[in-house]
This record gives sequence, structure tokens and C-alpha cells, in this order.
Amino acid sequence: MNKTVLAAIVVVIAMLGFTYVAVGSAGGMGGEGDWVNKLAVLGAVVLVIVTAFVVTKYVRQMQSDTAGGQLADENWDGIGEYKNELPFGWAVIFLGSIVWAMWYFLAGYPVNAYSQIGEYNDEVKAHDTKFEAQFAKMDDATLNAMGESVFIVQCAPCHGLQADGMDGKAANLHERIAEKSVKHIVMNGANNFKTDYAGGMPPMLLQDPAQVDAVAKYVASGFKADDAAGKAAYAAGTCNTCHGENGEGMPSVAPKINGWEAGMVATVLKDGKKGAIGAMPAFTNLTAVQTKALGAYVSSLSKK
Amino acid sequence: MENRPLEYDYTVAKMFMLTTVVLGIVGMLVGVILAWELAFPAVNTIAGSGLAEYTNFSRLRPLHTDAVIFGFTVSGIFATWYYVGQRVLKVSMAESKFLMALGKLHFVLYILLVASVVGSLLLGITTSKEYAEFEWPIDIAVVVVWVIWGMQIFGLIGIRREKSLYISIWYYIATFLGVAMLYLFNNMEVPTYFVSGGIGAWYHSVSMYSGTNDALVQWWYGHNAVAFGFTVPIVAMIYYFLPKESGQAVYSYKLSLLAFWGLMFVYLWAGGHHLLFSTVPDWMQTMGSVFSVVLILPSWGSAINMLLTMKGEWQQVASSPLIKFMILASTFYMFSTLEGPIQAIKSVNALAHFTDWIVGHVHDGVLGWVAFMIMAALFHMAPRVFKREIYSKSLMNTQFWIQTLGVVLYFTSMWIAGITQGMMWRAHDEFGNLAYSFIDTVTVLHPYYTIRAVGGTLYLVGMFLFAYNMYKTMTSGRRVEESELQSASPMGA
Amino acid sequence: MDIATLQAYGYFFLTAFLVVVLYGYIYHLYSAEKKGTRDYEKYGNIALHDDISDQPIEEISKTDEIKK
Amino acid sequence: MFHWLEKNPFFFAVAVFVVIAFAGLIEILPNFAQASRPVIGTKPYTTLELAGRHVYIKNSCNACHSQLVRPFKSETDRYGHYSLSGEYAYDRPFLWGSKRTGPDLMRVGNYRTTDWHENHMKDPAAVVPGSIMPAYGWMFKNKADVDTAYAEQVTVNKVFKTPYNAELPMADGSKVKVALADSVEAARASALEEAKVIAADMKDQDVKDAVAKGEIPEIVALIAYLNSLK
Repeated sequence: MNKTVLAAIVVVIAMLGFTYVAVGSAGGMGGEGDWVNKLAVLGAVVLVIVTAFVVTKYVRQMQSDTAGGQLADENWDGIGEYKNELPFGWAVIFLGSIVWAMWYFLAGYPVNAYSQIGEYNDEVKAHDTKFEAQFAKMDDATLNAMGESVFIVQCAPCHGLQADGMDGKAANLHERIAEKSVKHIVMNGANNFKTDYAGGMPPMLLQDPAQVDAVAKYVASGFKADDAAGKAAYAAGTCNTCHGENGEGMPSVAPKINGWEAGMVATVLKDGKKGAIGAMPAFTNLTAVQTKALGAYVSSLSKK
Repeated sequence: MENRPLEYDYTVAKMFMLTTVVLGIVGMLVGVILAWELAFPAVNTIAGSGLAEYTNFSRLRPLHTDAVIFGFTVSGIFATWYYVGQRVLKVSMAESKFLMALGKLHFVLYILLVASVVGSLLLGITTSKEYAEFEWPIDIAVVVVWVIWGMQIFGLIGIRREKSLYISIWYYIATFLGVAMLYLFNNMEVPTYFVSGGIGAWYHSVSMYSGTNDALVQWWYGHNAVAFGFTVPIVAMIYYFLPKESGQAVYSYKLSLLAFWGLMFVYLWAGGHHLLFSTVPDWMQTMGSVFSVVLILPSWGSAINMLLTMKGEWQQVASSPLIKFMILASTFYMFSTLEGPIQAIKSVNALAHFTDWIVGHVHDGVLGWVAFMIMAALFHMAPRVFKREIYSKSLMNTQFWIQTLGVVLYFTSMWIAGITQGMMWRAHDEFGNLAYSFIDTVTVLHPYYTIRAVGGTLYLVGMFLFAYNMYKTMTSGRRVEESELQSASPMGA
Repeated sequence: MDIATLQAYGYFFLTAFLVVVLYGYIYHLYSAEKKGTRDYEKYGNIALHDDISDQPIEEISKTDEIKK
Repeated sequence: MFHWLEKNPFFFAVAVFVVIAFAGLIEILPNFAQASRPVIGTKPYTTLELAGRHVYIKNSCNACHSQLVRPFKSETDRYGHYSLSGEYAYDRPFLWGSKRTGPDLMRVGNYRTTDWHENHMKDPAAVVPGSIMPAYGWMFKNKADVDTAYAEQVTVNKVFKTPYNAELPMADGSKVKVALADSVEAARASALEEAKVIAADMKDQDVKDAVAKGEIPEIVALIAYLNSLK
């Protein structure tokens, strides 16, 4: 075996190895990998092998062949001419590629029948059917795990992987509400959740800065029973008439403010919100199951 | 024998050889900076945060692509034209005062153009269309420079002695016509300053086409700019320089002719493969895929023809670094003309599009094929133009291996990065939700980005060796006689 | 007949025409060489014999100029 | 029959041109009118949004960010509904991009807001740990070019009949009118009004001060544009 062939084989094996490792670490190849993935990798493999071996073939011709063929009649300054025809392999592949083109055109992606949107609809339908059946009934642990996975992709970009709001750039989801936000809402009112709480909340129910501070601390730290000043301010602002004595909220009137629950998370996702930190858009493209799962996960964060 | 001038006149060729080397280094240097910026974002503020606007990735990126395409490659095309054109038509530029003056004007305008492009891109004056970023005043200048080149081509052909046009000339003509047509149509734009009656920036313009139509025209251009900038003229070069340097006649001239017409007809359809799964009609996408794959044949026709030309000539490949450059260029040409079509198949494209695999593909084509061929052409031209021996053969060999290693590191890392990223984008977890957030798919690429930056840096080092070798050839190579210049180029140790 | 149909016909006939021309060209390349009217392979030497003092492979003759 | 072509540069050039122009004729000319018909809910850019689009182009954001959601489940899950041709009817030039070093931005207005963009443009890694995007500090200082944006509005309105000052149907059945100012002064004033709304949601005091003074920093225009991408 000559050196070039050996080198070609080494390159091919190395490339295949690298591709396999890369693809393996991306988690796409095993049972989960669909035929499209496999085709892509196969394409890459074919690419290396074909080039390596065709090139090797010609390199070997350069190395070992003696120039041959029928010499042309003319001869210029001692340089001869070979009357060579088209290389046979080239001509065969030429015909092959025309056949392939016909197939792709008429059967693979038929010009008159194929539609990428149709294909998309099929993909979505197959996906939904599969997972609807699988997750028709879920226990809490599964729901929580699913919620976490949705959170990482959809929410973590702003709230952070730890859901801590990344230094106040988004809400810290380990607490229901921050002092700063309570103050902002008391001063400015709020009308974020138009669908579930159409009435909104009027501004300036408390005007004394000391009382605003007190109520902010009281609400944000979780309605501590021994915080008399906070409790008094809470009552003075008539917060309790809508949000309840301990911030448990009242359906259609005012949201729960003493902790997260699935319903509240769904409300935020439905309408988005705007407050002291900034604005959060509505996330309406999430499915009902995903919303529910997120609700379970976010609620579990503040309970810890 | 009628009276003929004593020799060919390479004045203009020399000028463009200079810009090829200089702009090659500039373009690749910017590319290397970009590669390090992706691997280590702190590099974005390398010149301090005050200058960050001019050194950050997004502002430099068009500068890199345009410097390599319109600076390095187009200079290379012009330089080789002013050399090859005269020789295969057997007519000297010294025979026409008009063509000589026009050639010099061509160079001066080209330099002005390059300067204005660099300035405007750094200032962020761009139309955003890839490889067509220039605003309308520069577009007009581009057209002028291009038309002058066309006048050169047809002017020289008009006074030729050789009746039949050598295959390289065919390719140069096709380059001229192809780029002219594509560039004009893609850059149709309306200057807003004049229509609005003198409001705002005078150089600003708005595209004639909108949305999907604009995308269609842009990628018809974008892909074929690759065809007529990175393929057709480079094939013109290899059809001249490989037979010439090796002293072997082209293996099959018939195959060259067929490959030429095949390439002309098929290439223009393939642009649609940049728009697979976009909003252009399905049939057009299918057409783009099909023709991309059929394109393998004319491309490989030329490449195989070149490899077969060296049939039985292994001792030349082994001993001459110059021929090594060209053989490796052919090989990378085959590799990337097979890789491209595979990426154009719809199911593969669904995975590969928007990823680094595409970047890898472009670079194995440009670094492995285009740049290797242009450097080989310049190496071949140098002894004949300067009448001096190539300064150092061992330096050439070193350059060859450093750059080959650079290209291999580049495309393998990008290949793996691309497939990894494509897979992660589409991965769903056991609950049927997306498995990775976008940033996960970015951080995972860090090692590959680093390897790529190393590969790019190696290539740039090779470019510096190239520049040094050319400089020393010009200034201190051994003087050679005409008789030494028949085929293989004379090289110093 | 709407524009799309016209384009479809235009596409079909033009492609068919170009394919016929290409294959005609291939046939021409081979037959011209067989009949001995033309040797295409010799044009490869244009690159090899390109010194200014080399004899052109196929010179532009005076008679050609007159014909034009 | 064919050999004359190889010796006759003029006819040779014509033949090459026919062969290469052919594909363009077939592929590009059809569907031109069809593809540029806007879908319901698409409206032309306001002056400030267009100025922001120019900032986006000036800094080649399209080098790393695409604006094209392909019809795959994984993409619609991540970015929202797949792109429709008519949604780009007023995009001159198109900004689909060819590389996703960063995520797609076709519908970024649906899931990011002013304050997030502000934090992000100032220091991307602060909101997205591990981000390789550079910071764009100068956008907080440079002033947006409202005049050129207005000139472009006038141009597209005049030359391409982009429907400014016309009632456009929205997806929810309502009608929306995007106004085109009568003069450049009026355009500056209306852009400033838009800018004030954006600046109110921002934290950077310098930006707020600038807007209060009647200047519009690039970042404000850019955010207006990003918020309009839905």
C-alpha cells in the first residue's frame, strides 16, 4: 500500500471520528436523531471519502503511470500531444447526476406537489400527537421537570439560569415581588393583567413615604406577623380589601401577592407586565401544557 | 516574419501584483482579527473602547469579505490577466499606446476605489447586501473600473496574432460579462438625496427591490459573485499556469471546452440554494438544489483535467513547491465543489444553513483553492516579470505546509462547529420542548472558534512569508536568462 | 395565457434549445477531429508556446482580414 | 458550424451572455409582483424605526443575526411563526442575513423589550452570560440620522408607492395609518415624540437628557426598530 492511500485513509478516519464525537455531544445522533440528521452526517462522510479517494486515484496516476495514449500527429518543439477522450468515470457520474436530478425534481421534492409549509404542518402535527399522548397525565415531578426545561430556553435569557433576575435586570423569581416593585406600584398604580384583572389598581393609595416604605417591606418580605408597622400601613392603604389580609388575592379583582402559583404565572405570560424593572412581553406562543409546567416550576422556586 | 516588439510589457501586471500581495495581507489580517473576536470577545476593544466602533466584529466583517474578494482576488485576476492575456494572444501591450495608458489609468482608479471602499465601510456606510455593500457613488466607480478592464480584454483581443482564443481567455471573458451583469442588476438603487429634494445624507440610497425579491436578486448575485470571482477566473489561471509551469499540455482540451459551457449554463441556476426554506417559491428552491448538484460535473471536469495533466509527472509535484500549490488548489477545488452541492440538498441545508459549516465551506474554497492558485500564479510570474530567480524555494515549501495546516484546521473546526450548532438548534428534549437555549449553542463553539482562529493565524503567517519571498525576489534574487524561463520556474535554495 | 404560463413555455423551449446546442457542440468536437478538419487538442499548446517570438498556433492570416 | 465561435470574440461573448443570463430571466423575473404584496398586518416603517433600521445596517447587525424564521418546528418554537413573503414587503433592502452567530431577530419585538435591549447593547454578557456579542457603547452617544430616514420615506413613497398616509388593514380588523411628515422639520418632531416614549422606558441618564434636549441617540432609534419587529 502506498503512502498517499494511507494518508487518505488516516484523514478520512480522523474526520469521521471528529464528526461522530461532535454530533454525539450535540445529542442528536442516537435514537433521537431523525433521518434528516443522519442524511446530513452521511453527506459529510460521503464528501470526505469521495474527495479523498478520487484525489488519491489521480495522485497515484501522477506517481506510477507512465504517460501514454495515442500520440497526436503534430509535434511542437518536442512536446507531444495525447489524444485523450473524456475520463470514463467522469462521464458516468455525469449521467448519474442527471438521473438523480430527475428523481429530485419529480419524486424527491416534486415541483408540482411539494410544499415546505405542508411539510411543516405535518411535522408539527406528528410532534404534537406524539407528545400529547405521552404527557396527557403528568405527576408533579414530571411537570416540574418539564417546566424547568421550558424555563431554561424561554425565560432564562432574561431571568437568568438561576431565575435570580441577573442583578435586578429582570424579576427575581425566588421572591414574589421586590420592595422596589411594591413601591413603584403603590406610587404609580398598575394595570398589567388586563385579561384576568380588568379593573387594575389606582395609584397613590398611600402618600406618606414612611408608610410606602413600610408596606413595601411588609409585602416583599412575605407578610411577617410581627411587622406591626407594615401591617398597619397595609391596612391604611386599603390593600387588604383587594389583595386580602395576607396577600392571597381575590379572583378577578386583585392578584395573589404573597407567593407564586401556577395561575398567576399563566396570567403574567398571557398579558406581560410592566413595572419598576422594565417591561416583560406576553408569551403567547407557549402551549397550555408548557404554561402549566412553567407555573409549577416558578411556584416551586419561591417555596424553597 | 513581420516585425514584432522584443518582449511583453508587464508594467501593469507588476502594479496589480503589488496590490494582490498587500490587499491579501490586509484582508486576511482583518479576518484573523475577526476570528479572535469570536473566540475571545475582549478582542473587540483591542484598540481601546473609544475606537471600539471601528474595531468591533460587525463593522470589520464586511471589510474582511470585500478586501478578500475585491482587493486580493480581483487584483489577482487583473494581475494575471495583464500577464496571461498578452502571452496567449501573442501580442505585447507595448504595441498599443492606448491600451498601455488605459492599463495605468485602470490601476490608478482601482486604488482610489479601494481607498474609498475601506473608508466608507469603516464609517458604516453600507447597503448591507453581502459583497455589494457599496453605496451608489462607489458602485458607479466600480462599473467604470470594470468597463476599463473590459476594454483591455477586447482591445488586446482585437490586435492579437493568435487566431483561436485559448481556453483561459474564454474564462476571463466570462468573468468580465458575468460580473458586469450581476453587479449591475443587484445594485439597482435609488439615491434618496435627489428624490427627496436634498434631504439627509447625499450618498444614501434605497434598493429597487424589496423583501423576498431583494433576497432573490441578492443571492442570484451573491452566489454567482462566487462563480465569476472565485471560480471562473481562477480556472482561467490554472488552465494557463499549470501546463506552463509543468511543461505538460492540457490532458484533454475537449474536456476543457465542455466543462466551460457546462459551468456557464449550470452555475447561474444554483443561487437559489442560499434561500432554501425561505419565502421564495418552492419550485425555485428545488431548482437551486438540483442545479447545485449537477454543477459538480463541470467543476470536477476542470479539476480532473488538471490533475490528469500531471499524469506520470509525480517527480515534478514532489520537487516543485509551485506545482504543489496548484495541485493542492485543484484538490481543494474538488473538495469544495462537492461540499457545496451536498449542502445544497434540502435536508442537509435544513441543518447546515446559518451555521459555521457554511463559513468553513467558503474558506476551504477561498483559502485552499483561490488563494493557493493566485499565489502560485504570482510565484510563476515573478521570475518572468522581474527577470530574477524566486528568492527561496525552502521558504515556499515552509509557506505551503503552514498554510495547508491552517486551512485544514480552519475547515475541520468549522465543519464540526456547524454540525454541532445545527443539531443543538433543533434538538428537542424528552418533553418535546427545545433542549437548548441559544446561548448554549454559542458557548459550546468556543473551542472550535479558537482552533479556527489558530488556523487563520497560521495562514496569515504564510501570507507574510509569501510577501517576504516576493519582496526578496524583486530585490535580491539571482538574475536569470531568458533561456531558463521555458517551463519550470527557477528557484533559489 | 398569463405570464406564468408564458414563462413556463419560455423556460422549457429555451432549455431544450440550449441542451440541443450543447450536445450538438459535443458531436461537433468529435466529428471535426475524426474528419480531420480540426484538431482541438493542439490549442492546448497556445499556453505552452507563448513567447512573443513563438509562431502562433493558428495565425490570423491576411486572407481572413480581407474576408471580414 | 461551431468553430467560428471560438475565433470570433464578439459572437463568443454574446453566446456566453445568453447562456448566463438565461437562468436569471427564468428564476428572478417571475413572482416579482406576487412576492412583494404585503400580508395583512404589515405596515411601513415610521421615521424613527427607519432611522433605527439604518443603525442596524450601519453596524452590520445582519452579519450575525438573521431575520428569517424557517418553517421547522424547532424554529417556530424558538422564534415564533415562520416568515411569510408579504411580511417583507417594505424591507428595502431585505435583512435576512446568512449566518446565525446570534439568534434570529425577525420577531424579537415579541419577546424582548426596551429595557432588556438597553442592558444588552451596553454590555451583552451582563444579561446573557457567555455571550460573544461585542458591546455597542457608542450607540448611546452617536446621534441617529433622522433626516436620511425621512428622505428614504419620501423616496419609497414617491418611487415605489409605499403606502404612507393610507389606511392599512391589521390582523385584528382595525385600520392603521402610518403618517409621512410634510417636511423634514415635522419629521424630526414626530421622531422625537416616538423617541420620548422609548426613552421613558430606559435607564441611561445621558440618553434621557439627550432626548429631553431634542436629540435622538442611535440606541433609541435602534430600539424603536427592534421593538417594531413582530
